[in-house]
Amino acid sequence: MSEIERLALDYLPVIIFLVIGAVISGLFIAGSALLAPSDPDPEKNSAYECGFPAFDDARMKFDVRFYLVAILFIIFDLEVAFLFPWAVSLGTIGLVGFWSMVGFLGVLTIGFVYEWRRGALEWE
Amino acid sequence: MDLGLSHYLAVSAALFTIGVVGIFVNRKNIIVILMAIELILLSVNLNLIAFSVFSGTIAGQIFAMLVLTVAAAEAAVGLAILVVYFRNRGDISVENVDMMKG
Amino acid sequence: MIDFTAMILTIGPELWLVAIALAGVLIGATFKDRFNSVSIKFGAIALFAAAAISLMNYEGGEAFGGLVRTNTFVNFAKFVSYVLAGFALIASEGFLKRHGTIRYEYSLLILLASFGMGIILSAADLMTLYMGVETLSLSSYVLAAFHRDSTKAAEAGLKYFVLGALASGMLLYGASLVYGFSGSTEYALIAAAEPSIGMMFGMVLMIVGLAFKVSAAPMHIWTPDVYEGAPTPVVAFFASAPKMASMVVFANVMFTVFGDVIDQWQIILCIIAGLSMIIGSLGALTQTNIKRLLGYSSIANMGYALVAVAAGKELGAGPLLVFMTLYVIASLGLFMGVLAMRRKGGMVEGINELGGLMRKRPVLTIALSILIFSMAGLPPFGGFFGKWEVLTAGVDAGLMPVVIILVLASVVSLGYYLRLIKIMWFDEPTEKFETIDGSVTMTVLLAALVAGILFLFFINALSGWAGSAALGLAG
Amino acid sequence: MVLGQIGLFTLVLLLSIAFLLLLDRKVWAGVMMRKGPNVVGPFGLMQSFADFGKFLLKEIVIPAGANKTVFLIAPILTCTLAFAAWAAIPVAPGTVSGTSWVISNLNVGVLYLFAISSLGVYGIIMGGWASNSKYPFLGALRSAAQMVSYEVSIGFVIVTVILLVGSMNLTDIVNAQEGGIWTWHAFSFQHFPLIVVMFPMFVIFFVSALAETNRPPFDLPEAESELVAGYQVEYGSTPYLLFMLGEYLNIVLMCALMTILFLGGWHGPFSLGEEFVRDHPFINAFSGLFWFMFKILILFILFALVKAIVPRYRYDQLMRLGWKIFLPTSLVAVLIVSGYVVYLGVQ
Amino acid sequence: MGGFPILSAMTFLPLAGALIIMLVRAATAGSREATSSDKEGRTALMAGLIISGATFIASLAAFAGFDASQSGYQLVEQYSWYRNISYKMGVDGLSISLILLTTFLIPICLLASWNSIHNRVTEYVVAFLVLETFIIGVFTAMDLVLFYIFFEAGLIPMFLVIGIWGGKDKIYAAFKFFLYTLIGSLLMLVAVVYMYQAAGSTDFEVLEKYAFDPGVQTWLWLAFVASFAVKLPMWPVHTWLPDAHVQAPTAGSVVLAGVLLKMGGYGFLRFSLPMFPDASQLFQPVMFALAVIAIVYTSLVAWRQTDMKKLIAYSSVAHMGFVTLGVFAFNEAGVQGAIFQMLSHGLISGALFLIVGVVYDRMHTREIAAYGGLVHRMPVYATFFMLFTMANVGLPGTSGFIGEILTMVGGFQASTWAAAGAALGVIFSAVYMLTLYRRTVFGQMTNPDLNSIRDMNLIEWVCIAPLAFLTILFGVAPNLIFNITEGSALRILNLMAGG
Repeated sequence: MSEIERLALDYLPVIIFLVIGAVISGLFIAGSALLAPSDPDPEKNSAYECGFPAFDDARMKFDVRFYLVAILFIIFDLEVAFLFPWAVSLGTIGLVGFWSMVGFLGVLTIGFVYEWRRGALEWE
Repeated sequence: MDLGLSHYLAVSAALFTIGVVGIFVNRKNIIVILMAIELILLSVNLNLIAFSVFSGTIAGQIFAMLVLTVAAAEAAVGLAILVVYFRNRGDISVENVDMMKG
Repeated sequence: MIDFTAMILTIGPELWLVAIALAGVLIGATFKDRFNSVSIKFGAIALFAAAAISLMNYEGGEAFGGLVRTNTFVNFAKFVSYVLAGFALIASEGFLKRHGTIRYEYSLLILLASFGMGIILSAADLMTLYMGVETLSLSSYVLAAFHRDSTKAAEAGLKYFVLGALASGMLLYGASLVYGFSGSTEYALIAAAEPSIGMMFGMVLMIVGLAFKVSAAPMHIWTPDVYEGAPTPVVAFFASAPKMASMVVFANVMFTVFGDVIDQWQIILCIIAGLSMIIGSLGALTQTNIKRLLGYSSIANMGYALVAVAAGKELGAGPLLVFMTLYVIASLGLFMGVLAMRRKGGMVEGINELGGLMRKRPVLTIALSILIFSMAGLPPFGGFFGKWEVLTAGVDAGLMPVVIILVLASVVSLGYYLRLIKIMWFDEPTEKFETIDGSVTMTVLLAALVAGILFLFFINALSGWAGSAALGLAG
Repeated sequence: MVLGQIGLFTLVLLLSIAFLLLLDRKVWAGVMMRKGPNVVGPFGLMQSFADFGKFLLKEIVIPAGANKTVFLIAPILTCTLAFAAWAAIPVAPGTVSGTSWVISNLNVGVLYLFAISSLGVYGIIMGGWASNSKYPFLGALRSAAQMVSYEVSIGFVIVTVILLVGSMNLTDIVNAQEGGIWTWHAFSFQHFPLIVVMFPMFVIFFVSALAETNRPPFDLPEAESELVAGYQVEYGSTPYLLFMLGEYLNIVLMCALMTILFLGGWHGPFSLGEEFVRDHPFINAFSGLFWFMFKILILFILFALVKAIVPRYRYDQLMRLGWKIFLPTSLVAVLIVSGYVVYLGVQ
Repeated sequence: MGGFPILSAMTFLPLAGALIIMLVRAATAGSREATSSDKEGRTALMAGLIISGATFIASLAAFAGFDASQSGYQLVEQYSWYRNISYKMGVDGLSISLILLTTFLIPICLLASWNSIHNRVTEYVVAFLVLETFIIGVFTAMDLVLFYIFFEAGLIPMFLVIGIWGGKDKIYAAFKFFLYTLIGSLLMLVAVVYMYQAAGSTDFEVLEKYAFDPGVQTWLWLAFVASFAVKLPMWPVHTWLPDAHVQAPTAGSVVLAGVLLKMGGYGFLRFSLPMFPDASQLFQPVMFALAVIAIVYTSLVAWRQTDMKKLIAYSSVAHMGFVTLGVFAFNEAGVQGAIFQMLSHGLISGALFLIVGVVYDRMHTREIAAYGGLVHRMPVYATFFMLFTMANVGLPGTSGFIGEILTMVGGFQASTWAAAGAALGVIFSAVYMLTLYRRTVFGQMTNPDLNSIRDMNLIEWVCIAPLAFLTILFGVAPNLIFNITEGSALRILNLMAGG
């Protein structure tokens, strides 16, 4: 058994767990679909809007700030992804590794400061 | 079944092809193009990691990390430009990206 | 122990640029709009300083354990690119001010793009190359769409982004294959590895990706659109500094990484070069928008440059530097000329708007004409020697078919260059021109003086510098 | 063998959730001086099962104009992911020294959990979008933005722990905290000055976990007065149940994670001694299981208390807290801890 | 070597003058409103005259330093410039005579523009001076690349002269002129590059001694001829010439016909023969055929013209056919005759264009039909016109006779048929020239506008009289020229024979 296959085997339980989770969830819905009555009518199926009929398409334009948050998240989440392996091996890579990451985080911080000052983090 | 390098490469090549085809064939939405680009980068990552594991060199994994980061930055920039575009044009269908021709 | 001094000197210009850019971010964050106008000079001075620093360790060296390695060949290109970027930046101030889009981010983005140029030039490893390419590209995408309220700029940015991302995807896929089949990402080790089919496949993909960056056919389609849509000073930048850097990097990769398998890629490059020349020169003929026209012209010119690359390291490296240097200077100057085309109510880009420029601005017109003729490769202007060098290299390497195409393309290209001349000199002026920024005029004059006239006399010096710079590749 | 383990684990998990749900309601009621559910079974113990039956018998209403497939997949996804995350959680020490009771002892366990919890956003976005209704859509967006905002801080906090341990394996992280309450990462007395950093990190993690699971005081996505029930507005019957189940699974998961990362996992507050552990592996294992569950319970009650006691944040306050306070703080913490690790050679 | 670099000085004197004029203009730009543009133009023309006159004197000085008894290059200046390419200048009999022709014609051109050019005069003068530098440079360059640079650069000012100050279809004509000549010379560029690679140098003296492989020679020869044939121009690539002439201003036509066309013949003699002897031999029949076609066909075409300038332009093509004939006869008579014919044609056709210009300035039409009976109102004009008509026909006693007869003698020695065809051309030329003269000068004054036409004024006198004088002088004493050119003609033939 090769290295990679053993590695893959570690994840077998995870897969099984995923499948079981999915099956259970599926069973719930299937159970309900079988057991519960099904009697749709237009009023029941209309989307909720405080009792009014819907004014327009629900998938409307939304605030660009959500997008900003998403972008910021992508950036920072990746920094974290970088930090994980670095944190694990910090003992091995020592000072050079430490200061490299300090530099990296420094750049990141500058970017962060910029965002802050430009108001990307303000919600209101 | 033996899982060899060629299997990974085949999957990666397929992903890459889908990505490239997705960019050119897609006639509807620019977001789909962005997704196709991500697909290409993913195929590259698969390649890099497969090579890295099978050749026992670490470079490929480091490369993959870099690609991940850049992919994120690229997505951010791409979406930002798309937002700017959408604000100006009001829609993002591919066939309307034709102000300049010739 | 690592020799830190040598290391820092090796990547000195880039360290300097990125430090300045980050400092600029902080200054900008602190002073906000008060920094906008100052930032242009700030950035330009930083770029000129970077150019100077690149000369300090002109011989080159190695840093980061082989990830970065410079030599005279790339340092030469670095120097030229930085200087041009500096000029492109200075001259954009007036334009941005008039359009109310002067923001310090602009110069910071130019700085970061220049930083990317420096990195790709210094790269000695596929990873470094990729990171540099992306730094350059991402900044460029944003710059292209810098005029947020302009539909055209947004579309230009979008197109540039989509195709650019596709190209870097291809470059990357190629790089991954090269890595996989050679077992390393380091240039030197790849060059030493046994060539295989997979590696060649990767190489072809890399060529395609790099061809995009230099806007060579068949990856040229973005060029006219981006040139037309993006703000003019941005295009002036695109058409000068990054062109130089990308082309030299293209050559560097081909020569250093795949130098031993030249017979595998020579034909590919010849085809790309031929296609670029044909598409570029024919495409430009029918254009009515001057920026678009110059876009096509740049495609054609990249074709010429690729002939030098195809000629191989020994024959082509020096001529490539000479040609590119002369070309990018002229190109920058010409786009400055576009900046000069200003009437009441803002910019105009139709070629006909240049009508009668001679009557109104004789000095500027003469300078522009010199640049146009120089770019067309017409003696006695400097550009002639660029073409001469490329032709010499091509003939020397026995690439006769592509040399013939080069000559024919030059003929066709005269059709549109002359059209510009005709409009400027012969046509009647339609409306009054407004005053032109001093920095723009200065850049045009300087470019004309340097590319057109100065290098006529000092072509030997330029050729000598380029030749000795090219020798740095061998090491 | 593996299948059996997984089956048992799932069953226990589901049962626990059933009772923890009840506990949640009881605590809330207790703070309000009510009795809470007390009709079904003794002290209302069977309440959750009755609810389950009720959900099962309700009609699945799919709103007109909704994207049917996505609408149904969303809850399944949420729930499945919440389940799957548990695969990497070690619940008790193994009978052999250095091992643990865990479904899959991944060497990148932390990364795995991080990835799975990131994926959780998809379920919510899908649910909100597929409903084709304004309230769910907005709720989903808010919820997603909130979750990702706090995910970043959580990431940085986790990094501080990894720095101290030098491993991403959860078992290793737990074992690094063996030796009594003062070695738990939340207190870190063995790295004496670090308590100044690590305890705040624990707090940040706890608060972020609240936000991450859309729990009060950060339940903005479903702020009743504004958005009714957030992304779940259009859901009923078992799909709603699945969302609910997923949410509680995630809450408990967060409690487990806090236990593992900061509170010593299965280790009791006092070291049992090496000899005892070697001689009585089973006792050790079961006491470990007890401690682990006990700590989760305590943390869960904390969650419930917060819900009952703390008033809801405004959305801008929420974002401000995440981006402007937690993020810089945790970033600085990473630097401090890493500097500590490097200069004192801890790893 | 050593001493004063008279050739460089002579070559760049006009350019320097042009720069000074531009600078002065730029400096006085502010006060331009005050002075009338007409006055400014006169000043510029005056300055141009002085500069070109000085250049003429400089060329005479160079001529004084020239030793006609030696056959090789003289007054050589050489500085290293770029790789193996050097800045090398020198003259032999062939080039010094063409230089003298150039420097002589340019002041006349500027003078002739005194009354006919009214707009953008400063630029006009500058363009002519720049053009002069490039033309002289072509004849003095002793390095192929340097030659090429001057050769091509000359296009730009000429292009502007036609395009800015030309007639109705000036732009079309300018483009046609530019592109035709450029396409030819780009092919030459490839050949130049190839020769540079093969011989390792672009020095004339090195290349003349370098023996190219016969197969290669063919290609190189073709590439060079592509350029020179257009320039000369030879049938069938002559079509740009009538357009250019018709549209160019008078002075432009004079320079074009008088000097620029000679570059083609010069190129044949300087490159094709000595450097590619085998290929030249090979293509001799073809060149003869083209020459005869040019002579006969374009003579016939000229006959049918209704536009005076066009007629003269076609006659130029015919006369250049004689040059081709003489050059490719490969004997002394032919080559000497060709050189002589070039010089003589420079004078005669230049004069003819000036003659046309005289009436054009008055009547603003070049239609032959619009004139008639000019002899009544303009006797002096009629006399000069007569003289040059005769010279163009090749009447003994004029320089035209010597050139034609010698080239035909040379051609006869090489090919009877070719010479016979050329002789036919002489007859045709008499037909069309005399027809032209009869229809414009004699006959009834049908056009009432002509009633008030005045005879030649002083400036026109000054322009045309020297040309008339030289035409007769060389017709009577051709040895004045032969003595100068003999050495280089023999040298070229010698080189061709492989010496």
